[in-house]
Amino acid sequence: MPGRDLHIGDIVIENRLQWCIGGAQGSGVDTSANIFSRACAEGGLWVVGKREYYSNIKGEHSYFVVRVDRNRVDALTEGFDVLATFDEETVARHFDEVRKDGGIIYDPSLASKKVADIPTLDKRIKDEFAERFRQSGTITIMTLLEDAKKRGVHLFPVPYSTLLSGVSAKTGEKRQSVLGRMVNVIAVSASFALMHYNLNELESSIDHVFGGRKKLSEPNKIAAEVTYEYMAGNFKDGLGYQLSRVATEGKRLLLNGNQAIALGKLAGGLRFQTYYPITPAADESTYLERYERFSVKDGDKKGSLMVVQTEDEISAITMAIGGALSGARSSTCTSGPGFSLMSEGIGWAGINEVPVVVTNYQRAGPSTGMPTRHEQGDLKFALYGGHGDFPKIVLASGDVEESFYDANLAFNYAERYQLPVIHIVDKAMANTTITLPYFDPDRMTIDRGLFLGDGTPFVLKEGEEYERFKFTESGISPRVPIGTPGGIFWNTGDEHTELGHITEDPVIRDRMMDKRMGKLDLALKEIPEDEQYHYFGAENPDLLVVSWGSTKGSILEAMARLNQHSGKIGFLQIRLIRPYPAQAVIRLVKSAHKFAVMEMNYVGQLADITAENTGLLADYRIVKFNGRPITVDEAYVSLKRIVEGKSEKRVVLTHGA
Amino acid sequence: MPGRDLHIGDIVIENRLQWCIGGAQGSGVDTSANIFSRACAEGGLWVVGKREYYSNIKGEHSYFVVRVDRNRVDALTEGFDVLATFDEETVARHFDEVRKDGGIIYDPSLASKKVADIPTLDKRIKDEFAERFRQSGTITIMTLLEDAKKRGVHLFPVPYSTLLSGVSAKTGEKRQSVLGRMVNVIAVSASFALMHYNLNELESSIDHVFGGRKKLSEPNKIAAEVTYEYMAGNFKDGLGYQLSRVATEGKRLLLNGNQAIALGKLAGGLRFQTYYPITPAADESTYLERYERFSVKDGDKKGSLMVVQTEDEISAITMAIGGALSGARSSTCTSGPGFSLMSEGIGWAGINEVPVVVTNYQRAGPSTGMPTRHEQGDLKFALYGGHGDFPKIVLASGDVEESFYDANLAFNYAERYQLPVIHIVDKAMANTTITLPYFDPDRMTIDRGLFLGDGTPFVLKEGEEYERFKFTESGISPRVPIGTPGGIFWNTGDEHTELGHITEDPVIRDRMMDKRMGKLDLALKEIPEDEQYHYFGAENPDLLVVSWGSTKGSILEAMARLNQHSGKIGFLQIRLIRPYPAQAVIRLVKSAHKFAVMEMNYVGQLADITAENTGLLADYRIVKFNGRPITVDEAYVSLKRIVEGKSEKRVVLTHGA
Amino acid sequence: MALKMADMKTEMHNDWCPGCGDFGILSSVQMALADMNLNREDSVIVSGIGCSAKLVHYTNVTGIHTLHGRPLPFATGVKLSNPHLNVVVVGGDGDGLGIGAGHFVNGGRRNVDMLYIVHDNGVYGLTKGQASPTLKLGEKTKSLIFPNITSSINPLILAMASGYTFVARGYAFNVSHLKKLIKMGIEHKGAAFIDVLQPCPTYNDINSKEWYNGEDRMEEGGGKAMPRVYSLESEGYDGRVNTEGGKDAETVMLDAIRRAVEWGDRIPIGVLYNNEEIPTYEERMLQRMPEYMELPPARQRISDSRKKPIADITPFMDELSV
Amino acid sequence: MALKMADMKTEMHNDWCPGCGDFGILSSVQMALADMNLNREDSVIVSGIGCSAKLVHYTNVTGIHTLHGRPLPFATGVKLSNPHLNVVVVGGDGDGLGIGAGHFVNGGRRNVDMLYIVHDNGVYGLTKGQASPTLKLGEKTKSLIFPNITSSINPLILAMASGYTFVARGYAFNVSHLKKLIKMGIEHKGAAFIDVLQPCPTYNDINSKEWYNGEDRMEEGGGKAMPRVYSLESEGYDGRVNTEGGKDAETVMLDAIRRAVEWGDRIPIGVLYNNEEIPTYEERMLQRMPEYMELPPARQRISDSRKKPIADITPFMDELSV
Ligand SMILES: Cc1ncc(C[n+]2csc(CCOP(=O)(O)OP(=O)(O)O)c2C)c(N)n1
Ligand SMILES: Cc1ncc(C[n+]2csc(CCOP(=O)(O)OP(=O)(O)O)c2C)c(N)n1
Ligand code: SF4
Ligand code: SF4
Ligand SMILES: [Mg+2]
Ligand SMILES: [Mg+2]
Repeated sequence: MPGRDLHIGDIVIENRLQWCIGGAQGSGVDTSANIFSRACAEGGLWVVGKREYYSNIKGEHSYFVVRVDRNRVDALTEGFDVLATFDEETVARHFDEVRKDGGIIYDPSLASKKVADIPTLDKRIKDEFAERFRQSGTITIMTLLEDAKKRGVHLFPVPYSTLLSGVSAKTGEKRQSVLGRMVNVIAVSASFALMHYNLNELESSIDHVFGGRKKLSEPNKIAAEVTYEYMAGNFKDGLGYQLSRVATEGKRLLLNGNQAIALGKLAGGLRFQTYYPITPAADESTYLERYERFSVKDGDKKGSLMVVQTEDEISAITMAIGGALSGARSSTCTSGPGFSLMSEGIGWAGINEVPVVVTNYQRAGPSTGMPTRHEQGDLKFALYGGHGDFPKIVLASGDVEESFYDANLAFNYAERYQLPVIHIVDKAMANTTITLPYFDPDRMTIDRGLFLGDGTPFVLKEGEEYERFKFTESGISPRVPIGTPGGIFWNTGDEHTELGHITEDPVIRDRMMDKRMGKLDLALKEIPEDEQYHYFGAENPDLLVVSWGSTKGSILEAMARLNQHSGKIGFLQIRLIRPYPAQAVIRLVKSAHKFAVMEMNYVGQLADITAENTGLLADYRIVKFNGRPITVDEAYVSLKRIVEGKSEKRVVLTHGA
Repeated sequence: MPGRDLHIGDIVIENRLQWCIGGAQGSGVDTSANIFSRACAEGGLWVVGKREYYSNIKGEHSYFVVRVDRNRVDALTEGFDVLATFDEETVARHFDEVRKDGGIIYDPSLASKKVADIPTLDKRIKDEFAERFRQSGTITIMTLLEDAKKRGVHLFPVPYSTLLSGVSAKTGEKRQSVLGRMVNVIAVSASFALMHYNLNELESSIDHVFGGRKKLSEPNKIAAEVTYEYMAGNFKDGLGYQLSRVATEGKRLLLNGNQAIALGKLAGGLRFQTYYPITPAADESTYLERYERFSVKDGDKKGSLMVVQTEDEISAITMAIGGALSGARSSTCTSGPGFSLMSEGIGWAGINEVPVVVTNYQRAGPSTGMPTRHEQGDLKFALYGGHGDFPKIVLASGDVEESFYDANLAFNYAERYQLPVIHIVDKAMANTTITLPYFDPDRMTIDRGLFLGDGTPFVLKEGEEYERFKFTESGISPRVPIGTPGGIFWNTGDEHTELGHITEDPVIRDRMMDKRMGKLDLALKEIPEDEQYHYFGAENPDLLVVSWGSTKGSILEAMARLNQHSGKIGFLQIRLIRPYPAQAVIRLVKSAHKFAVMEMNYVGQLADITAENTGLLADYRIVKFNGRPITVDEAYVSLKRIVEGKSEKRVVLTHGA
Repeated sequence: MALKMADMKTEMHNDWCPGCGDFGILSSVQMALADMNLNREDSVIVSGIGCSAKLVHYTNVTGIHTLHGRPLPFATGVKLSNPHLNVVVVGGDGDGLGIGAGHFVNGGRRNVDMLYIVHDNGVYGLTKGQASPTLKLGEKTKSLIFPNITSSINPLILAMASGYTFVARGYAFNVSHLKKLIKMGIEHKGAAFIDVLQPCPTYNDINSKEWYNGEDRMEEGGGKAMPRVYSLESEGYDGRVNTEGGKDAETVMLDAIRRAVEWGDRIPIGVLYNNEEIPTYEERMLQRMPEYMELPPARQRISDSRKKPIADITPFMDELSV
Repeated sequence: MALKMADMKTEMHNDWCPGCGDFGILSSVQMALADMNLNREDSVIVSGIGCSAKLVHYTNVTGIHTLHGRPLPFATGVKLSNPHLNVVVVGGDGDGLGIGAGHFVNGGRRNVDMLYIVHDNGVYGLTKGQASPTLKLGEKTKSLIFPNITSSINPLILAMASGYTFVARGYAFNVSHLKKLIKMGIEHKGAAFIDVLQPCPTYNDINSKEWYNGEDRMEEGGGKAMPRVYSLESEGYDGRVNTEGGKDAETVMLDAIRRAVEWGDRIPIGVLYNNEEIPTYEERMLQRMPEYMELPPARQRISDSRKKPIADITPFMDELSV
């Protein structure tokens, strides 16, 4: 067993670290990360985690990074303090990312494996290693580990098979297939042991994750104990990073973005959801289906919502529209390829003034792209998808917590302005696991607008006909659900009269266009400013960072870091992108010395849209499009370089494995 | 028979007039207009005509306006000099549009018909008449005609049934169904008779339009003669507008935009066209199908192209891509709703660098909109349709003649830069009938780029594998058709390696994105300026009009009129909209005092895109979205008002019936 | 108050071509609805795009004129959100079997309780007469430049293969028969499909009214025309599935297919297949959600008087709590 | 030089789950192509999206991995532009019968000369196990929260209803049988369809390899497992249409349907229906364009040495001349 030099510095960093575990898809990486996160959270710590995986079911490399802190955290930083591995590939892909003074847990029996033999490792990486380690003869896992060690990374060989034998002895379990699954818990346990974290929290987490199925949790808890013992015996100094229980206030959740949005929709009144399976949106629908029946406050009956899996996304959007016409709050969720198929349906909802919500979970495009990777590449498409001019609202949430409340806002806008709303989020948000305070549904207000189906009486004057598209001052006509006594109406994708019948009359046409498009102006006037955008940081900043969506966490933290020192930075998070809050943006940009737009796509779509709406050309565009989220450090460094006057006009961020 | 006051002024206007004929869909209005246009053209005159019709097969009102001139004309003006009618509705819809000193031909037996009884006339119009003529008791066709007369319009009652009896007597034809069809020719003949136009030209046109089917042409020629006689006997002074044969130089065509583009594609090398029927695109494919076999210069075999009617537009775009992969120049054509369904397929062509051309004939949207009416509402969608960032080129033709040559340019761009090209035209162009000089296919150059399937040999170095997506300096990789010896390759909608296999490697991803998107910069650099935009008019203008597409004719003529007097106006017609020629636009806009963007959509999409790409916000947006093209006069008046400092920032044009 | 057919008409001008079979279908639909005497508000007609799809504007119940090929999913959304509505879907053959074929097939699988009527005229009427999926291979209707190069689909067989539980054919100009079919289709518990042979005098000069009526086939000796269309009922055909009674779905379907392939000299109309043994989508849902019929999605309250959410998500949060 | 199966493999890492039926299909395809000894360049495999669709990357002929549900129209474009190519289409059951059902139906109508193989695993593999259109009503595979609420489609019957002229079923783990079917499908003149029963050990725990093999049904007396899958050929079934010989399409199709509905204890594999009497799309086109096979779209020159167009449009302009 290779020896270990323990030169841990005097300073012990407590309750602040970033941990990574990797392994083949389907080998339980997810479960490990879950156990790890939950164990931290149960100890009162705050976590944020992100899963990275291939568009594959079993065998390709996946990894999970979890950041732990004593305070709330919203984004990941670069590099890890601890890398827990049990296969070769994880070492090969991530050894470089472990920070000085950090540690790598690995299986010493794999140390001699050749990197060239890892089947799932990209040729590009192998070629780079061949070049980089050309002095070293055959490149093995040890070559890489030694390299890390040279940089000051501590190596922790953990003999998995020995430990598994121990477990086997204690539990009587002999089946390799069952024992094999426990490497996950061993890796997590080894990590916690090094961090001197309380075994209790780990065990309680194991219990929870295995959902009380004792047959599974008991042996795993034994594996945890065995590992703790081994680690205490062999690496009792642990690592310079330590975790310990802290006190918490209030109830907290550990969940991901799919779940948050599902819960937000549910609370916000969703009753009809359609979907066609697609990564990373489908989990939202599956979650909703699981909870299709729920209790209702001051009602004796159960509430329920219906989730329909359709034959494609064209069906999903049009079926959701049908649901909305019947009067249910209806939505669908999808990702790029499916969203592309919805263009026509969304246009129909636009001309027929139907409130329907589409939650678009962006993933790396174009086309099939990288289905399990991250990007914010659908913004312009969300704004301008569909032929002809019709109104829709595009709302972008900046983090998991926002996305919960925004799910209801999306419905409110849809019903108040009677139009389709695109709630645009992304893969990073969907697959972020985070601790958050309990959501407060009472902070939501449900605004159904001029909808006469939810208690509001529908009355027609004697001899009057119901006109679904009646011209009114505000441009909004009272809406009734299909089946309302006296409320027969017509819809058509053609231009139509107030009754909803086809017309090609140029005068009515002009009025209808004004009616429909005017609602965007109305929305911009009525929607509260803090739903439109958030402003953070210094007034009259030297540098204003403009962004949208899930970059928020990284930017906020980077800004805080920069503002501690020299920088005077402001951050404008645009939430309402159509209608675009041009006046506010102009005011804020003009209050700043320079402005940079940071986002996860190639062209800088928000920067373009900002120019379009304000005439203001961004001084800097910071973009990233390799499929991996922008880290705090990337945000920090790129902004710092701008502040220092050292930045190019267009900066491409490239971190990520 | 109501009498007629003949107070025709001394000045006779020769060979310059605008004529309109109307009637129920399916009643032969089209044929009449055809006969009229062709008769003019055969006399050496130049014509431009436009058809307006409902999304209906039979019964709704349609009309055709033809402008005749001794010089080439490209756009219509407002109002008509002669309105030829044979039903009530045409009078009711258009009497107001006849200019002072112009004339209305009508059937006196319909004069007493009540306007309220016309079933297809919009309620909105009836209501307006009721208000306007509330003094007049029951509103009949005569009420309207009298009103026109008061404005100085001459009335020409033509007793159709009397004339038809004459025809019947001469031809022996007794069947009402056959005679009834001749009202068209009578209306045309009456018009020409008033214009003192040579009967020969009319007869030869009749011969041509009926394609030599004597059974049809002979009776119609007799109808023409009978009408000429009657008109000479009753209105021998005719009208102040006269037509006469003029000399012509060179061969000329009379055709519409669908035909021009079809011919351009054919000459440009199209060999595989797919389509799903949609107005107003389908006629292009039908025309191509008719001429699927053609002679080939210096070849003994026939050339041929294949037109496939698909089950939907998703199939149309993906099948066309398949054709392109096999090596054929492939395209599809569609309109808004179909274009919406193509978003996903176009994205796939983008990531796989497939040269495919989509001809999008814009029509009035959104959704089904007004399928047979005109709009330029799909621009932003053409630019940004499809999820994620991928390159495509958007080329906008300004008139029928351009569209012929552009059909080939679209293919050239597609093959040279290996990407999808959207050739964006519109309904106004598709349904414009115009006299033009013969096209000269020799002005086309066919550029297949790095395509090794058309004679260019494909050679691989020993031991080398063919890499379809090889990284090269220009970003363009040599392309081979499927079936090339040694040229096996892979495509995928996923991000891919140079071989075309799936990868999620962030480094390769970045390089592939750069490769693909970089082609847009290359295109902008390489495409000649005069393919990118046309500039007309004064240098350093007081007012620069920026526009795109089929507004060109009206703007040019309006500019010429204005520049004759006070105005100093320039016109920038942008042809290449993606990549956008930002530098040229900035230079030209900066050379002007003010700039206005004129276009046929609600928001001012080109104005937005101009701001997006240049930061320059248009001083004026002149838009129209009622479904009817911008006339010369509308362009003139709106520009004049800007020049005179009397214009609003946003002007909505509303002409049209 | 009993409804009359006049109550079912709107003032919208009907702009179909003279002689169009759509008129017969319109009358049949209106008569069926009037006959059934449902509240007008409780019925909704959902259509696609095409000549046929304009039917909704002429009928005085709520009418949703949707997108080309998409009436089925729109209608499914309407119906599942409020299963108390009486939903009838209409559209063209191009709409339903060309661009909409994917929904057609998958709609059968769901067996949602509604009626789908396809106006089968062999052409794309509204776009000027291109071949529709039911036009036979090699036929050349007026607008075609070359004989039809694609084989036709048999809508009846496709419907059975897709899972529709009521499959029938009507003829546009046999209004009383068609009306009956429509009523049966509406009353049928599950996804009902009626293929209606619809002459399009403007573009389909082959399958014309005269042709269906057999006017080219005079009885020998100069008698009457011998209609091609015959009714299944008149021949004692019974398409009802009754497994207990010894007529299982497979047996009936095979019989039905034998009839469905008839064409040319003998063209059957009537109910080919009628299977009420398969639970509807709504019934399947009801298994999971006992309150579904009482409080379907569209009829639930979602907020209280203070406009606050009433769905209680606390238990779900508790599951996620740490 | 005879091709070996090894020639048909690429270096791309195969990332299907261990035990996946796709491996069997991959081998069958590769063996069939190697056996047929066509030039590798002349074959192209076009796939949709799903686990199954990755097959193209593992096979050393040109591979076009397209969009979810769209392999058929892509492939049709490839084939019609160059009818000399040997085109094989592969995809999942969700791909072909869910989102792609419209193309599936209309693809049958065209009868383009190519082979379409559907990997029928009852689930949406790549998106983690949702029900696909072939999963039976009421079944609850691993990932489903509730039993499947939608009825299944029978791909064989649907294919026949749609006009495929060769309809067969294979089993992923009967490679030699499947290989034969694939060769027949490729050789078939017209649109051939093979539904391949494909165990997905990760998500479909009902129709597993063990289940197909009948491992739950031991011969009485503790003998061998009694496989559910049986081959039609072994029972003398012959699906060939031979109208002159008295077996017309209708007759064969009815027989085929009787077999196609078998499930549960007896699951037939083999050729159900084989009709070479219907002209292919290419043959129909050839009627109109005698030079089609010699100079199809992809093989025509379009410009001369000066890069000038060679199509002569003058006659067409002359028709429009004034
Ligand atoms: C996506 C889309 N593609 C094409 C069209 C154009 N379009 C309008 S009606 C129609 C066909 C109508 O044929 P069918 O469905 O048979 O109805 P019919 O007119 O014969 O009643 C088409 C293709 C459209 N509206 N939308
Ligand atoms: C338009 C679109 N919608 C959804 C998806 C997501 N998606 C990827 S694979 C797949 C289903 C695969 O199932 P199946 O076709 O049965 O293939 P299998 O994985 O089972 O082989 C789906 C829905 C997509 N890629 N594109
Ligand atoms: S075109 Fe045909 S289907 Fe359409 S209205 Fe006219 S006759 Fe009827
Ligand atoms: S998920 Fe199923 S179909 Fe996909 S690779 Fe795994 S076993 Fe095969
Ligand atoms: Mg039709
Ligand atoms: Mg599958």
